[in-house]
Amino acid sequence: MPDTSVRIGSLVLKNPVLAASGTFGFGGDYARLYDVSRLGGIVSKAITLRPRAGNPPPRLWETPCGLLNSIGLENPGLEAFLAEELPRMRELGTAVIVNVWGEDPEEYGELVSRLSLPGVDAIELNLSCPNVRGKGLVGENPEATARVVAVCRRATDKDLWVKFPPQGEVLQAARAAQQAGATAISAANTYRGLAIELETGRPVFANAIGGLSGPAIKPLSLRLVYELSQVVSLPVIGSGGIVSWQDAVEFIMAGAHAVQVGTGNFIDPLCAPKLVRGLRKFLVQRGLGSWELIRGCAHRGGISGAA
Amino acid sequence: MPDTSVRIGSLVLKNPVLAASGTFGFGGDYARLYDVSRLGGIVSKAITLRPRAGNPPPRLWETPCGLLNSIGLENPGLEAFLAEELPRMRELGTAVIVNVWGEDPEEYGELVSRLSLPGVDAIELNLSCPNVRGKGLVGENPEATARVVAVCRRATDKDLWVKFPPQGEVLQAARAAQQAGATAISAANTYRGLAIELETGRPVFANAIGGLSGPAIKPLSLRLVYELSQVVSLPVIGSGGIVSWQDAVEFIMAGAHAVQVGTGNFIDPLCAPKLVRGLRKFLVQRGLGSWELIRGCAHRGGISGAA
Amino acid sequence: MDRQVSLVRAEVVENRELVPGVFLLRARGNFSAQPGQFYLVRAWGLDPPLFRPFSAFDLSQEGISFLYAIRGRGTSLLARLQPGHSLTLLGPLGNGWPQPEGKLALVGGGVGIAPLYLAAKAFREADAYLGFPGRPYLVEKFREVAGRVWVASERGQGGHRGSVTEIFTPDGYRVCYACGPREMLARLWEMCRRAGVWLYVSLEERMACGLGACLGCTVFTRSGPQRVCREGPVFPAQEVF
Amino acid sequence: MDRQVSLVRAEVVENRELVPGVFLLRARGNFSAQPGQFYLVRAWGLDPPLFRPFSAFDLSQEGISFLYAIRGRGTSLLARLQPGHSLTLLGPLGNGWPQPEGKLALVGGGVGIAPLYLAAKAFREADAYLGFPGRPYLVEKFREVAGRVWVASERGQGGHRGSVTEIFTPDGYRVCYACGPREMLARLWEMCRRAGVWLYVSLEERMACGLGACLGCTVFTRSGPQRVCREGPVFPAQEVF
Ligand SMILES: Cc1cc2nc3c(=O)[nH]c(=O)nc-3n(C[C@H](O)[C@H](O)[C@H](O)COP(=O)(O)OP(=O)(O)OC[C@H]3O[C@@H](n4cnc5c(N)ncnc54)[C@H](O)[C@@H]3O)c2cc1C
Ligand SMILES: Cc1cc2nc3c(=O)[nH]c(=O)nc-3n(C[C@H](O)[C@H](O)[C@H](O)COP(=O)(O)OP(=O)(O)OC[C@H]3O[C@@H](n4cnc5c(N)ncnc54)[C@H](O)[C@@H]3O)c2cc1C
Ligand SMILES: Cc1cc2nc3c(=O)[nH]c(=O)nc-3n(C[C@H](O)[C@H](O)[C@H](O)COP(=O)(O)O)c2cc1C
Ligand SMILES: Cc1cc2nc3c(=O)[nH]c(=O)nc-3n(C[C@H](O)[C@H](O)[C@H](O)COP(=O)(O)O)c2cc1C
Ligand code: FES
Ligand code: FES
Repeated sequence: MPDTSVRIGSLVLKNPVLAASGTFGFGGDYARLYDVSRLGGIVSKAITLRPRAGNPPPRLWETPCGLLNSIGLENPGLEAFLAEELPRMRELGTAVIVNVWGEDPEEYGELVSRLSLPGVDAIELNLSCPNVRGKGLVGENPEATARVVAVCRRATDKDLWVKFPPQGEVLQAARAAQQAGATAISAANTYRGLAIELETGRPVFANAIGGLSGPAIKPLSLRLVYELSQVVSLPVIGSGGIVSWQDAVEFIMAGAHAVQVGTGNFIDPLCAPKLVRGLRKFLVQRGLGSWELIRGCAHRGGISGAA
Repeated sequence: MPDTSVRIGSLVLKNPVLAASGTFGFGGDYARLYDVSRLGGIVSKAITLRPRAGNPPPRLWETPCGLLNSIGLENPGLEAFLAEELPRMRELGTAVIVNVWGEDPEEYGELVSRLSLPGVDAIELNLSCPNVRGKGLVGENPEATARVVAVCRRATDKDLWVKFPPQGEVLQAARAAQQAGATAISAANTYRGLAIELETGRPVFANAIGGLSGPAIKPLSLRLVYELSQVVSLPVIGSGGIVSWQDAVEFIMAGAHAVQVGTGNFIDPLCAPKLVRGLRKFLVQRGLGSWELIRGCAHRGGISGAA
Repeated sequence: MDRQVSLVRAEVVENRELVPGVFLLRARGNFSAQPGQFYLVRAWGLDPPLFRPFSAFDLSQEGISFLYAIRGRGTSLLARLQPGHSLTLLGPLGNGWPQPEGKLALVGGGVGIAPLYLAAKAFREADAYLGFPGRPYLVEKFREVAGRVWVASERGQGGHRGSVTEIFTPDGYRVCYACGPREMLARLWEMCRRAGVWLYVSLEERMACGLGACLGCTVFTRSGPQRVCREGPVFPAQEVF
Repeated sequence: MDRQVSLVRAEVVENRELVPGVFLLRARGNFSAQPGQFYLVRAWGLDPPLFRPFSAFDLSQEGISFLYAIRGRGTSLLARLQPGHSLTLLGPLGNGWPQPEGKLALVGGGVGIAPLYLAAKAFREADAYLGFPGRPYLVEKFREVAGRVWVASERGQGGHRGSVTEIFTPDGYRVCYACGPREMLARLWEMCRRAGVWLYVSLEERMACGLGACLGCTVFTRSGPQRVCREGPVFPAQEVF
């Protein structure tokens, strides 16, 4: 039996497959379909200090092999999350990671401090939501990233995963996050994209620009994870277009410790548990006892180079 | 009859559809299939001062709705181009744009100076080839961009189109190009992407990273053109995933003066002439006399807002 | 709220064009939707990425049927399916129509009649008002299970010439369930509000997960943001207008 | 070099599985390829983006046929085609085999026999050496047009047990045309070089345009980079090895 688990900071995930923030709610919705305890963990929808109503419809637009979204951080706010959602999330039988978004470093600090509760296994700092009007993305900027991570590091003992956008000075920002005390790097959030409606000549979203996810972006995110895993020593958690176990193996070969499935859940609602099964089979068939030998092997001349 | 033409600097294109560099050779290959004089213009494969053999195979890899390439600037070199290809290109009955790539500003200068010949309608400075090992991309950097454009501006009277990569400080670099005397902004070249072969655990390309093109990237390039057309007053030429006349209209609504078809030629070898026909029909059916009323309308609240 | 949902592959038994651009698709299997609930449907690979939502039109021993109109990519791909091909279905989803209290009217415009047939079957003696842009379809099926059935169409085929809001009057009804174009629903709400009739409408929004997880299908109602796939697709009209 | 190329839609007449995973597909239309030339083929939308190259296996009054093996996405999609479905074809492409001077041997491994059948038909009296991993196929068709035909297969079905390079000897031939796995070609070249026989091989590379424009299919030869789709797919072995 291979050991499919992975360690990320103080947390041991039973397998490297996580549900990505914003695509899996708080886990309960998908628990109506399958036993979500099979997953390595679940990352919550982004939580903000106060409730947010999000952007007006439409919020979704399809592109070739991709999905643009403009949700705009709709969420019930921290209080309601703590009172109603977190207790249920803890019952799901897998790691609970809470994704948070703040207006400024202090808000991030307050969020992580109030989330320093038993049953919260890690906190993912969302420095990369493309769907809030008028805000530059913190994660594009090394100094801004360092500020937020440093405030949060002081505010909690919890593992801090820092989620980056795919553009901007991400490599430098990831290094800054590492120095400021981050536990892991999560890469990447959606890509800034646009669609225009021919009838009206207007952008389809009220905010014009939305976030692109799905298979279309896989080669881009894979490249980013490949680069990130060379510039930081922290574990990297990959996401972006992963829909098959083969995709997940590519990310691990590029250097990822774990992967997140987002749009894959929409393409096949059983995508994530299928990945769990496929990855285990892969280890068995290749005669690998764990992920060690292949993680990052693309940097080392491939599988045999690792042996 | 609507006027489908567009003016870019001193050049009037009969319609806004160009064949993109590197996907259409020097035009003659596609002339075996259809009358390429129907196109607004043809951009040549990148020409370098000396011949280049390019990268080893494989050079192509498919991704969901996308294509990774790692051609590596294979081309016969300036001399052979001038002797053999340019005379034939001139016979094709449409605008001839020569795409050039240099090792440094001086090489760019020499290339454009020696291309200052009758029958060369414009020169496209390729500051964005992702497939040359160990080079940062000039177009990601405003200062480096300004240097190359300034040298070229002194070296020729020809129209200079500057072709940017989709990442890096492109908006600032485009402004720098405008100040340094560029005629038009061409956006964008391919996106840096990666694929890994599961069997070996190695990147599929010898250079690891390749350039992603095709429908997968359309929403990203459309966003970039939308942003560029707000920060420069020069005409913007859009490319990236355009395969239908609807895609082309979106780019024009986002602010593009013209569009380039690259990977679309591979998906449907008649893609470009179909765009020409579709765009003309669109003008007729919407009762538009020219592109003026809809160009950039997405910035102005849509079609009616423009009226 | 926490009923089980299944993901199943089902075999297409029939996919018949009723009038140009409108199809009735039957698939084999054991399904159990409430009137007004829907399924996410797909029959393609990665592109387009999303499933498409369709109301359960009818259920039988043999399986389920959907009534759909060709709109774009997804519905065009569905229209190509032939008997023996397979379909992936996620559901049943959404809240469905409430249990009616008092005399019920069903008002549908075009394929908006889709979620009403199961309602007519389940809530006996309901009257049905069906509007069509062109030639009417499935009217006989409604006659078999509904109380009285009125038909309106643009050129008067099958009954009244004009729109369904011209033949419907709220008088005598306690409650009305409606599905169709937004303007039709707004017009109905005006009529029902004046007459003191409860109106419920089935809304449409693009969907990604269908399960309530992604917040892609949110509409803003008087009680705040609501998910069409979870709190809906059926909403009291006073929440929406 | 500058012959015309056409892009046509053709109707599938037959798509028959000869042995597991290997198909012969016939399409209707008026085609005119030279032996060794190929077509780019597709029967899908945007994904996968590229056409797939296949040698013209045979030409007749009725149309064209292709012999192909399932490898990945594209060939799996082709295998699903049924009579009446349509196919998009770009071609004819590539140089094709040269006119042979002197006694000719044809050597093919697996679906590598595809570009050899038209050669056998065109260049009369050529001998054919056909190797198969499993059960042989289309051997009778070769016998009808070739001189002598030898067969090798892994388990000895149809003739020799082993590989095609074990039954072929260059003695007596002036020239040899071959297509198949790279190792087979390399082995043949060793034999032909020693024996002073001219060897031409048909190479495979991924292709985007098929027309010579994209330089995606370049291989490095002794005379520099060459496009498989334009200068090839047929190259003199001494250029390649
Ligand atoms: C709960 C629910 C039940 C539905 N039941 C039925 C039904 O029984 N029969 C039926 O024919 N249709 C029904 N619809 C609408 C149906 O889902 C859309 O027509 C379909 O998704 C369009 O897919 P497409 O790929 O063909 O169109 P696309 O190519 O995606 O888009 C074409 C056009 O349709 C519009 N559109 C796309 N998706 C939706 C959507 N989800 N809702 C409304 N408009 C959309 C777009 O704005 C666009 O103008 C229902 C929708 C919902 C939300
Ligand atoms: C000029 C030419 C003529 C050919 N004629 C025939 C023929 O008559 N019959 C036949 O069965 N095949 C032929 N091939 C090979 C055929 O094109 C590939 O098998 C096919 O493109 C694979 O497509 P796929 O989508 O199924 O595989 P993919 O999913 O794209 O890839 C699956 C596997 O096939 C390999 N592969 C992919 N593309 C090619 C390629 N162009 N050449 C070689 N290997 C490739 C990949 O490395 C991968 O391991 C020919 C190739 C060329 C270049
Ligand atoms: C509908 C939707 C909502 C999302 N919401 C969030 C969010 O709240 N916080 C966050 O960090 N990322 C969010 N994301 C980004 C995903 O978590 C993921 O990083 C991204 O979609 C790329 O992965 P994918 O291609 O597998 O979807 C969202 C993505 C989608 C599609
Ligand atoms: C095979 C290939 C070769 C290319 N070669 C060049 C080149 O030589 N010079 C250049 O500026 N761009 C080159 N490009 C980029 C294209 O011109 C185009 O900008 C890009 O592919 C995006 O457009 P598309 O999605 O329509 O292909 C190449 C693209 C491809 C796919
Ligand atoms: S479609 Fe995901 S919440 Fe409704
Ligand atoms: S496939 Fe484009 S040059 Fe050969």
